[in-house]
Amino acid sequence: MTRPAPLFDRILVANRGEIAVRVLRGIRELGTTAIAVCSEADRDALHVRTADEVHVLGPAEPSQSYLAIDKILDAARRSRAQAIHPGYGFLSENPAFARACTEEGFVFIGPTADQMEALGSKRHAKELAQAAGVPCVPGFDGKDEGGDNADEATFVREAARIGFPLLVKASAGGGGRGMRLVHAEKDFVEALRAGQREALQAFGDDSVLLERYVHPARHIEVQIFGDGEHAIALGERECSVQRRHQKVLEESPSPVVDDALRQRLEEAAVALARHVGYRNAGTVEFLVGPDLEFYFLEVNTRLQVEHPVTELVTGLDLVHLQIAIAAGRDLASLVPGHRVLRGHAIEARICAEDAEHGFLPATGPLTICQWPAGPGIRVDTGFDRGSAVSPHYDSMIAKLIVSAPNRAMCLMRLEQALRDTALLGVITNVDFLRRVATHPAFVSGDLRTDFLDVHPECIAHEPAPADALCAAALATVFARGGQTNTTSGGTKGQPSPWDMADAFRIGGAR
Amino acid sequence: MTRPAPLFDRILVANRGEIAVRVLRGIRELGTTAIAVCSEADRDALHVRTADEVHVLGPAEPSQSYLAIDKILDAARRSRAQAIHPGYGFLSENPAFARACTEEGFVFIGPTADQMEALGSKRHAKELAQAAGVPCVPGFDGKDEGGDNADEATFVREAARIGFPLLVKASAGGGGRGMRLVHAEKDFVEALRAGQREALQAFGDDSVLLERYVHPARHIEVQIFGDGEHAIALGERECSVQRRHQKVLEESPSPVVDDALRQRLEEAAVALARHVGYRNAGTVEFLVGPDLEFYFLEVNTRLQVEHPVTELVTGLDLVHLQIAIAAGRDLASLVPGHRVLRGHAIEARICAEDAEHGFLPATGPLTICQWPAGPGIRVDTGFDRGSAVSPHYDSMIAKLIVSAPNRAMCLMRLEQALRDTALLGVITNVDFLRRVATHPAFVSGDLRTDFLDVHPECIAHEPAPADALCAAALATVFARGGQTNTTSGGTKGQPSPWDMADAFRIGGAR
Amino acid sequence: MKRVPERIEFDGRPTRLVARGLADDRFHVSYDVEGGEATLEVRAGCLQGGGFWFEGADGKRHHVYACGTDSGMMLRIDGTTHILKSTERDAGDQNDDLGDPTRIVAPMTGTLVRLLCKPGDAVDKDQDLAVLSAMKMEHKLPAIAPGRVASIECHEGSTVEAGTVLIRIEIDGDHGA
Amino acid sequence: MKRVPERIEFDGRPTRLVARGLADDRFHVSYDVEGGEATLEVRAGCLQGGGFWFEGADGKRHHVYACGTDSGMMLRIDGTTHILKSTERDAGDQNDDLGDPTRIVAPMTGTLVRLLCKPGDAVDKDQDLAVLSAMKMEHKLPAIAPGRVASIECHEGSTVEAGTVLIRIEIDGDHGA
Repeated sequence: MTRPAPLFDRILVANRGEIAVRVLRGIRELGTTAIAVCSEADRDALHVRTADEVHVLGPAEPSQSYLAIDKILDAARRSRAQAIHPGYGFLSENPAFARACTEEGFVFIGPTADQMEALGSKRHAKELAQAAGVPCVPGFDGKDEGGDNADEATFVREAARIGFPLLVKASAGGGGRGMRLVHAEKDFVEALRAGQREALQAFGDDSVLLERYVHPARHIEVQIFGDGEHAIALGERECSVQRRHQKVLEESPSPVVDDALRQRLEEAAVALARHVGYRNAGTVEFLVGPDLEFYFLEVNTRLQVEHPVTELVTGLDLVHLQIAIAAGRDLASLVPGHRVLRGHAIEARICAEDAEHGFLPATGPLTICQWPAGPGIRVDTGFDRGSAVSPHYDSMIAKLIVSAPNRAMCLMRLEQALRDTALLGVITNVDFLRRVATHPAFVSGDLRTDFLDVHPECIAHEPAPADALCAAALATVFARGGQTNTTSGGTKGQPSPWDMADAFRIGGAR
Repeated sequence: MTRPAPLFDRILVANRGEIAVRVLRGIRELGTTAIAVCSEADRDALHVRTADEVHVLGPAEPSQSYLAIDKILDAARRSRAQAIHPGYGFLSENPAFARACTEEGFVFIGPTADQMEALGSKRHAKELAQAAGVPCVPGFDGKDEGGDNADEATFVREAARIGFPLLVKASAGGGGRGMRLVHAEKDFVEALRAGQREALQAFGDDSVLLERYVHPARHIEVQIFGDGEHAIALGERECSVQRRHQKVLEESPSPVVDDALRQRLEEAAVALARHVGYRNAGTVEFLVGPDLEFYFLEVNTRLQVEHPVTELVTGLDLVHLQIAIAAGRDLASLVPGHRVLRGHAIEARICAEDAEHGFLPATGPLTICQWPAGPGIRVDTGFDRGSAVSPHYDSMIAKLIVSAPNRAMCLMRLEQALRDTALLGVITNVDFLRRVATHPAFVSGDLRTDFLDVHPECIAHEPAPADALCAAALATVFARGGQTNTTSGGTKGQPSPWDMADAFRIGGAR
Repeated sequence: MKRVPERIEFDGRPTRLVARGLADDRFHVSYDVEGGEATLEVRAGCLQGGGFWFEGADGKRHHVYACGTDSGMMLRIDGTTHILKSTERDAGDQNDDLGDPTRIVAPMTGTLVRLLCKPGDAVDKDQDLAVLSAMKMEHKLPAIAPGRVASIECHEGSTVEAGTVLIRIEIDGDHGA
Repeated sequence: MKRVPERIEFDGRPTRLVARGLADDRFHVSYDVEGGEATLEVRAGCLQGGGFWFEGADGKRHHVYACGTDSGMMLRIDGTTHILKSTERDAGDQNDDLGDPTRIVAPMTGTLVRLLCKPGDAVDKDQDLAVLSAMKMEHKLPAIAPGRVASIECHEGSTVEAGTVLIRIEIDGDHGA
C-alpha cells in the first residue's frame, strides 16, 4: 500500500496572502502540483515561494491582476491546471468567474455560479432563507417594483418604516465593505450615498439594502458543507467583536451557544443549504439578539477568513474537504459519522493598522517579524521578515489561531501568544488584540457587535514602563540598522560591541 | 471576570532542549514566572531565551549541571521557585532528586519518590504489574536471593533458561540506553558486560535484567495520569519503529489497536496506576506480539518525549495537567467526562545523526534551520538557526508532530512537512524519517520493533537528481558564505550578483 | 532600514540614550531622567529574529525587539509595543506634518475620492475636509484646528503618496508661520 | 561559516560549477557533464531562511537550501539533502581520513571507553578496534581493511576530538605509506 492517487494533478490558487499560502500548502500535501498566480508587486511574496509553479498576472492593482478573470484563466490554461481555488475576497464570490472557470473546463472549487449568484445577492438570499423557514431581520431590499435600484425617496421612506438605528449594506458585499450604520434620520442620505459609492468601488455594483439594527447583537455564524445532495453543519463561530464592521476576534464555540441553541442554529443553516442544494463550503451568518433569538444575515459562498477555528474544534481540514467535494467525492465518505466538536479555538486577525487613530491602515516594511510557536498555536500568514504591507491590498498580516481544552485556557494561551508576536516596522493591532482578549467583558464572554463602543478603553495604548528606557538604550546597540543581529546568525552570542575599542560609545559626546 | 489566579507563582524547569522550551512556554501561559536553568554551554540556548529568569548551573558536562542536584536546588532557592518540573531524561526519574525537592519544600511535578523508586526498578515494576494482574514477559530480574546483583554465572544460567534471542536491560534505565539484544549464547557475556557498563555510566547503577525477546513485536504504550486516588488512561501510542532501541516515529492511535484492544490496554495500565496510587503523568509500556497479546514492559515515571501525539488526539495539554495535579487539583475536575480521542497524530524525532553510517551521532552548527508550518503541523525544538548540536547532550534537534483527521492524511502531511524541513550544516535524519514514513510497510501500518532490519532500504539515501547540479551551481551565488542571503533580509529580492561587473564569475578561469 | 535614534522623547522629555558593552554579557546603560542621569549595569544578549533580552538587578528578564522608523523607534518590551519619537535633528519631519494644523497631509498612500472644502472656506476643528480611499476603505481627513482653507494642493481622483500635503490651512489668529 | 565550494564531485566525476546573474531574476548556469559542458539559463530568487528557488524551462520550481561544510556542500533540493564533496585543493582533508584504512580516527568528539587491540595485533576488516562513548551511546570503531596495528595514539578514558587519529594500521601487502 502506498499513498492514494491524488484527486487532481494540478490546482491553481487565484489569490494572494495568507489564504493563498494556506491553500497552496494544503494542495502540496495531497501530492498535487500547487500553482500560484501573483501580481508584479508580489513576485517575492510568501505565497509565491510556497508554490510549485508561478504565473505573473500583471500590475499590482487588483483589477489588473487578482481580479482579471481573463488573465487568471490564461494562467490556468498555460499551467494545465485542472481546478481553481479562489480563496476568499477577490473573485471568490464572483459568479461570472465561477461560470467562466467551468465553461473553460476547469473545476471551480466552490459553489455553483448559480448558487453564488442567488446567495450573493442579499435580497435573493433573504428570500431563499425565508423560503427555507429561516428567520430574517426586517429590512428593505433596495429594489423598486421593476427590480431596479429604488430611488432615494423610496429609500428614505423605507428607512423611516424600519426605524433607526439601521444598516445600509452593499447587496453584493461581504466583510463589512460598503456597510454603514445610521443612528438618526438626518444622517441617512449621506450614509446611503457613501454606501452606494463604496459598493460600486468594491463590487462594481452600487446596489444597497437596508436592515433593522438588532441591538445589542452578537454575530454568530454556522459553517456549512454540501455536496449538492447532502449538507452538514460544523458548529458555530462567534465573531461579535468588530471594528469598522471587520471582525477582530473569532471563536468557536460561542460562549453563549449551548447544545440546544447550537442544534437550532445548525438546523437552520442546513435547511437553507439543502433548500439550494448547496455545494462545497459556505457560511450562514446570523444576528443573535440579547434574548438569543437569531436572524438570518447572509450567506458567504466561500471559505471564510476565520475557517481555522472550525478546523481546530472539529479536527477537520476544510481546504481538503473543499478539494475532495470539488473532485466529486460525497460528504458521507468524507465526514463519516457526526462531527466531533472538542475544545475551544480563537482567532485574532493581525492587521497593519493604528487602533488608537481610528484603525487607520498602515503600510511599510516588516523589519521584525517573529511569530509565537508551541502547542495549540497556529499562525496563518502571507508575510515574513522583510515583506512590505502594501497599499494595494488589505491590511491583514496574519491570523493567530490558538486552541485549548477550554475557553479560559484558550484566552491565557492567546494572551501569551500575542505577547510573543513581534512585528515591528509597521504599526499593527497586536497590542489592541491583547487588550480586547484580556478585557473582563471579553473574558466573561459578554460579546456584542458594538463591543468597542461600549469598551473603548481597549483602544487606548498602555504607557511605556520605566524599563523601556533601558531597553531603548540597549536597542541603540542591538538593533543598530535593524539588521545587524541577523547577520550575526540571528541568535547565537552577542553582537560585537565589546569587540570594539574600549571607547566604543553610541550615545555621542557627553 | 478576569483570568483565574495561577496555581503557582514561580516554577523552575530542571532541563534543557525542546522539553525545557515546551514546559517553560506552558508555564508562562499560566501566568506563572518560568525559571530556566542552564549549563555554561547553554547560555544562549533557546530554552534560556524562552524563560523569565535564568540560573547558570555549571560546566557543560551534565554531572556538573543538569544532573547536579545541589546546584539545581540552590537555583530553586535563589529564584524562590515553588515547584520544579524535571522534563524527561536527566533527573526526571531520579527518586533522590524528587525526594530532595520535597524535603527542601519544593513541589516536585511528577510522581512521588517512592513511586519512582518502585516503578523505576524494572524488577520491582514487574512485581507490581504482576500483582495488579498485568501480563509480563518471562525474564530474570538480575538479582540473587539476597537482592544483590547476581553473578555472571547466574546470568548465564538464567539466559539459557529464558532462551535466545533475549534482551539485557539496565534496571534503572529507559529510552533504550544500556539495552542489548543478544541473538546467541556465545555473545551473551560480552553484551552483559557492555550493558552493565552503560548502565553504570548512564544511571550510576550497573544493575541489569534479562527478558525474553517477543518477535516480531510492536511497542505500544499507554499514557496514564493519576492524582493519587484516581487514575485515567489517555489512549495509546505506537512507537514500534526504533533504531538502536531509540524511537524513530511514534503515533496515536496505533494502526493495529481497535476499540476492544484499546480498552484492554487502558484497563491494564489503569490497574497498575491504581495499584500504586500513581500521581501525575506516566507511561505504561507494552510489548505486543503478532497475536496482539500484550506484555508489560516498564513504566516511565515522567512525561515522555512523544507526549505531543497524545495531546493532539486528546486535545489536552499534558504539561498543564501535570502542573494542576502537582498543585493538588483532582483529576475529575481537570478531565471532566471521558477523554475524546479524535483524528491521528504522528511524531518524527529529528536527530543529528547519519542514518547511512550506523546512525552515528553528528555534531556541528545548524547553518540553515527552517521549519515547516501550517495547519496540523507542530514543531517542538530547542534549536534555531546558529545553534550548535554539541557532543555533551543527546542528538535530538526537534520533534515534528503532525495531526490530521485520519492516518492516510497524516502520513501525506508528514511527508510534505519533512520535505519542508531544511536543516543544514549538520547531518540529520530528516530524509531517513521521510523514507520510513513513506515506506509501503509503514504506510500499511505493518510496524515492528525490527522494522529497520526487515526494511533496510529505508536507510539508503536517494541519489542526487540531475537538477542538483544546477542547484549546486546557483548555491555558489546564493549561499556564498552561508549567511549572505540572511543579510539581504532573508527573503526579499535577490542577492546582488547582477550588481557586480558583467564579468562576475564564480567558477574561476576557464 | 532606518537607523535607531539615540535621542528620543520619553514621557514628554527629550532623553539621550547611551549603552556600551563591557565584558561577556554585561552592558553599561545610561539615560536622562527627572533631575539628572541614570546609569545602570545590566546583562543582555540576542533573541531569535533580531530581538534581545536584558536582565536588571532583580534577575527578571525582559524580552525586547526594536527597530528604527521614520519618526523614531518602535520598541517592543515584554509583549507591548511603544513608539518613541526621535528628537534628532533630521528625523520626524514627515511625522510632524500629521500634527501640523496648517497642513492636511495624506496619512497613507491612496486615492483622493472627494474634497469637502474649497479655498477660502472657514473650517472648524474636526471638520472633515477630504476623503481618501486606501486599502479598500474610505478615510475622512479632518481639520486639526479651526481656520480657513488657504489652498488645495490636489484634485479628486488623484493617487497621493503618504505624506503629501493635500490642503493648506491658515489657522485662526495665526497669520504668520 | 564554511565557503560553498565551486569544484565538487558529482556522480563520481569532478565538476566545476559556474553561475552568473544576468538581469532581473535570470541566471546563467554551467557545469561539466559527460562529454563536455552544459550551459543553461534559469530564473531564481530567495526563499525564507537562506534558501532559494530556481525554475528551468519547464516552469517547475525547485526549492533549494545549501551551505558549505568541512568537506564540501550540503544541498537540499525539493526536500532531499545531498552531500557534494569538494574537489578543491584545501578541502576534505579531515573527511578523507574516515576512509583511510591506515588510520582509525574518532568520527566524533567523545570519550575513548575501551581499546580492543594492542600494537602488533593482526586485525581483520570490520574487526572492532576501540569503543568510543559519545552523546550517551557507545560506538564501535572497526578496521577498514585487514592489517596489523602499527601504533596506538590514545589511551582509555581520554576525551578525543572528532578527527583525532586513534590507531595506526599497517595494511597487509602495503608496507609503504
